[in-house]
Amino acid sequence: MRILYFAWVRERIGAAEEEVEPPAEVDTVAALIGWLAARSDRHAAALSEPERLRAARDKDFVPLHTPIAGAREIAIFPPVTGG
Amino acid sequence: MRILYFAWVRERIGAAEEEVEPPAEVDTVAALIGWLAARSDRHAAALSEPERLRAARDKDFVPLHTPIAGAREIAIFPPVTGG
Amino acid sequence: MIRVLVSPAPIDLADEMALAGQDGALATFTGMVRADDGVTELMLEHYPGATERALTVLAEEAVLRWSLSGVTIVHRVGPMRLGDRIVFVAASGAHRAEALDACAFLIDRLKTDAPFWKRERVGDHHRWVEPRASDDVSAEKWR
Amino acid sequence: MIRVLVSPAPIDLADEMALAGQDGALATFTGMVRADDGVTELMLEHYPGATERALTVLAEEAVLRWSLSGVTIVHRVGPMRLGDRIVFVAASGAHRAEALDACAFLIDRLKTDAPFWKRERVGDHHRWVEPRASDDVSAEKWR
Repeated sequence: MRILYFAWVRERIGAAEEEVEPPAEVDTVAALIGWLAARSDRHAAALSEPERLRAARDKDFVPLHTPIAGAREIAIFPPVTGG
Repeated sequence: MRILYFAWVRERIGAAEEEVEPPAEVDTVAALIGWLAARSDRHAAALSEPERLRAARDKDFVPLHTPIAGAREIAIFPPVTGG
Repeated sequence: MIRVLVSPAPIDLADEMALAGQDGALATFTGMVRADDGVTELMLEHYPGATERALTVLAEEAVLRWSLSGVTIVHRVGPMRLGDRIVFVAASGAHRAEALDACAFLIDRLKTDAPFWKRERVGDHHRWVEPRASDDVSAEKWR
Repeated sequence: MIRVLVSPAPIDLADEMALAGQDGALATFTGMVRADDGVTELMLEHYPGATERALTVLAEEAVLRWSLSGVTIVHRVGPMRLGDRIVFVAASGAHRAEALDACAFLIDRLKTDAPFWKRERVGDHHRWVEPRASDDVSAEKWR
């Protein structure tokens, strides 16, 4: 599964993307964020406040309780600020 | 007193402006319109339905019951259709 | 900055957009001649002097109601062809909601408050455009 | 006609206005980089692929809600300087109220529904722009 990071999430983690294989019990975007946060101090610094994060599943914006089964790409990022 | 006509009022009268000296009892725009309508058949054709007319006094838009004493220029025209 | 222009010259959008302001948010409205019911030409008559005064009053009212850095009202007069621009209004400021509201205000009120009259040509005939009740309703919103 | 473009190239207003439609009424909104609190540069990051998809969904929603002949959404990405245009949206149609409403809808919803992130440079530092609660309120109006 491909994980993409944007904006300050990307900066804090120090990478724009990574490939991961979460275990089966990591079944939602929220669970995935918790699981990713345990990978390193940098991940923890970026992902420890899920209420500040938003996500997309295969380029569709989704709530954090969305299942990730079958997803090829999950993006994690702060609230958007375009326009 | 200078009278200006615009749009179909101007076309029906056949003139864009004229100088007139209404008598003292012609004291409002509405009275002026009635007085002008009596000047010719063309004036009558243009001015016989005051509810279809609007007016300006010295370039300010005013209701037809506005006094004309002291005015230098009265304009008479249909409702506007710009933009 | 207020810019009011009434002129028979074609409206240059690039120039007007550049003049209209660089302050964060710029909302514009452009009205063009369209082929309603076989219309082939439009003639815009106006009341010289009174028109510019009415448009300036309108621009000043927008500046009083909203926090704006610029207001532009450009209206073409004289003969026009299909697709020609009749009117361009713009409002610029720091915040988009104010620019958008002011822009809608300017065009809604211009329709009822400025001395312009449209005459359409259809084939060999011409006819004066009738005012629309919906224009009065739109202008009334802002009073 | 729907036109969606996400590009690092400067936005050419004259081109965009000409493409945006000739159908009676054209409403546009342009957002520019402004010097808030000493900002000297803006960087726009986005989510390639997802951005274009989100903007297309937005344009299609506008076409479903209002009677329009054209919708344009152009958003610049990458580094920008003061005064540069960040975004241009346009809605054109036969009637001004629909064009004006659709234009406001497009920019209000773009602010909350498309994956862009702004990073400001102030002196030697940079900071990510925080979302504003007022943007959520403006977008909510249209739901």
